[in-house]
Amino acid sequence: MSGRLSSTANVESQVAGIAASTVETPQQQELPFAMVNGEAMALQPQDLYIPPDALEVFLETFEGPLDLLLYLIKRQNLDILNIPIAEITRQYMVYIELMKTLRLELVAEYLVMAAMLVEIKSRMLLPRPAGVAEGEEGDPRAELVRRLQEYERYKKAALDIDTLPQMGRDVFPAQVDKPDAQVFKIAPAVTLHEVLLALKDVLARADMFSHHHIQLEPLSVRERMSNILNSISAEKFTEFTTLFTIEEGRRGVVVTLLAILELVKETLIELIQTELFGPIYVKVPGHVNELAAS
Amino acid sequence: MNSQHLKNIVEAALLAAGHPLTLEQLTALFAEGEQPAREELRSALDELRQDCGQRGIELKEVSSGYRFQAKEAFAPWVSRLWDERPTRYSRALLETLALMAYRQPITRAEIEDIRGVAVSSNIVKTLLEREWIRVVGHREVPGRPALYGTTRQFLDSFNLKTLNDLPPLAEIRNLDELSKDLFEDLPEAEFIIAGLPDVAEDATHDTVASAMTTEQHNHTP
Amino acid sequence: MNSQHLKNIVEAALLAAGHPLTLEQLTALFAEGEQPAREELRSALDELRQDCGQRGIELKEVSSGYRFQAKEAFAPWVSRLWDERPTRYSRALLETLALMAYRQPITRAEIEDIRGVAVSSNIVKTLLEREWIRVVGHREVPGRPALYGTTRQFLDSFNLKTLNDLPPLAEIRNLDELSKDLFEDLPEAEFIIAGLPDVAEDATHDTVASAMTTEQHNHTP
Repeated sequence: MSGRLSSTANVESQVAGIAASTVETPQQQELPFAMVNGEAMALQPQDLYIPPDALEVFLETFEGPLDLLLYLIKRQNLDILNIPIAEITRQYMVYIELMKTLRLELVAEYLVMAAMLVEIKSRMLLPRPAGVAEGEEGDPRAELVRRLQEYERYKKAALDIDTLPQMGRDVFPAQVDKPDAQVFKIAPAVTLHEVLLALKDVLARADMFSHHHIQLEPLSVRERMSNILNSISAEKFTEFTTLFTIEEGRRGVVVTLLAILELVKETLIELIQTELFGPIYVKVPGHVNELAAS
Repeated sequence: MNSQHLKNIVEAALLAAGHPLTLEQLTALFAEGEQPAREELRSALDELRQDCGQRGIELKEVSSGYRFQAKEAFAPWVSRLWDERPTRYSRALLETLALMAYRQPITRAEIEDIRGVAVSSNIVKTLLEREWIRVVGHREVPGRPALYGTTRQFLDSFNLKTLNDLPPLAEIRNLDELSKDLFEDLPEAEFIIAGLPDVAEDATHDTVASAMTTEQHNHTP
Repeated sequence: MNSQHLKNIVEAALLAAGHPLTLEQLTALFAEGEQPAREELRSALDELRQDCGQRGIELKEVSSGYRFQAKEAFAPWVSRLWDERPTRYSRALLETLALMAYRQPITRAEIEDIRGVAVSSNIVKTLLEREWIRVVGHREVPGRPALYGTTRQFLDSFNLKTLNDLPPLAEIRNLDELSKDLFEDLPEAEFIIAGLPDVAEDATHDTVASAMTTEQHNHTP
């Protein structure tokens, strides 16, 4: 930070030096022209030589042509609404000359402004045609003044923002360790309606392909199929009759039977009867030594 | 240095640091020549500890120094800050669940076949974790894919006594005509409507919104 | 719920959270049926704010909620906790940020137009990385340039609750006040007019024309 401050100071004095040569402010004249690497550079008024390093500092110090113009205006305590275009242009051109000698690629924007200043100056020189009412053509400076004011307010706003208390610079968030406690995972709520709407969509999509025409058995059968599958294993034979629950009545027995038949059809189970009229066993097909994963 | 001033600096530093500070570290906050004596620091810390009597935080000395922490007594409330917020389930998950309910026992490949797109392992994992589905067996084809079915927990979550209480397929295909009172007294529905503004940023918001629209559409004669 | 208890929970939660909390988030710390009313929460926050009077920290309401922070007055000491000095931002960055804050949504070309110089990509990148700005849309002109606006994070970082809390912009003075006498400050002008009125125009004509073109081009976003 101190580095930046002192380089700004360098430019101030350097700029003051230029000012001394152009506007003749006597009290500034004994200051060194610029400080470069800690050495005072003497002003050489003949060719206005500026060491390259100092010019870079200069270019970094001004945020473009509007900033430089504002500086020139402020330094002379001039009202922005009443800029002496000729004089400001002359001073501005001195800076441009300085820049041109060194870093042309950096100064394109400054040259555009120079052109604008010269244009304003030339328009002001033209005699106003008789008969044209005052203000009809507009003051040639108006656009420049508008831009300068516009830029100035945001330049000021930038400084204002920089003075706001800033997190990590002026204020720091206060924080304590979080307590050790269990973190709960909250599962989202779902309505049946959402599930059914999803199903409707998927059926509508599947219906578009004829080979996917989905026929659904009564849900009680599908449910029973799951339950039967879950209750039998590949390791042992389950007796057919144990799958039925008499308490469910005729209806329940029918559902179970349909479920078993459907499971057989889908080859999800095997029915085995080793002897005629012997007990029927139900088994998951496949190797007996395989464990059902679950 | 004024002891109140010292106390304030110590408090501000301990709370801003975010980790415990030793007496040395606290001393180092001050410029040479302005550094408080150990006893001054200790008594500032003592006072800060006492000030916490009626507050939500306390000052503790741990192995790496002093730190403020939320009092244990308030942990049940404070720890809710880290509860994982519910995110909406994706349309893919809901479709998978619906197919598992209506076509059980069913393998993932069969679901993919009907849906026309892959079913991610995450969806199956989420449904298993929620205990809405379970593996009821394996299909005896290469790879022995798991067969999924729904659980009692699934029925309970949706207020169903048996799967038979689900509307038959024919009604699903014409869901627009589905009697609205089927959903009227589902408490979860209210919860979702109330919670909707909070999930505005959620990626699945659209799905929810369109579901809402459809529902509202159903309700309007 | 006892108001002291509520206050303690709020304090502990705000300090443990590590980021600002809204009234909604504070309410969500409590189970259904135990949630405090808005006014209760507000008055707890008010009391907490007042309690900070003599302390090293303060309670501040920023854009994304309430937070405790070390008071600015203690920054000289607190900031020594970190070896790194806080970055000072360049004027170019601050001016770009100011234009994005006060004139949002705004394109880079519009910023360049007002500042009179190019805005480096690095500046925009830095601001995006800090999450102080974001792309809020695109202007529907050739090239579809990005429109930038500021974020909640920006307001939080600068201790602001809303954009309205930004320092007011300086007023623009009326151009009617422009000096009527165009030539009063031009001693040399008189000389030129007297001498070569027609030549003066010629000499600068080309430059002027091209400058005008460039400028008009700049003005088109």
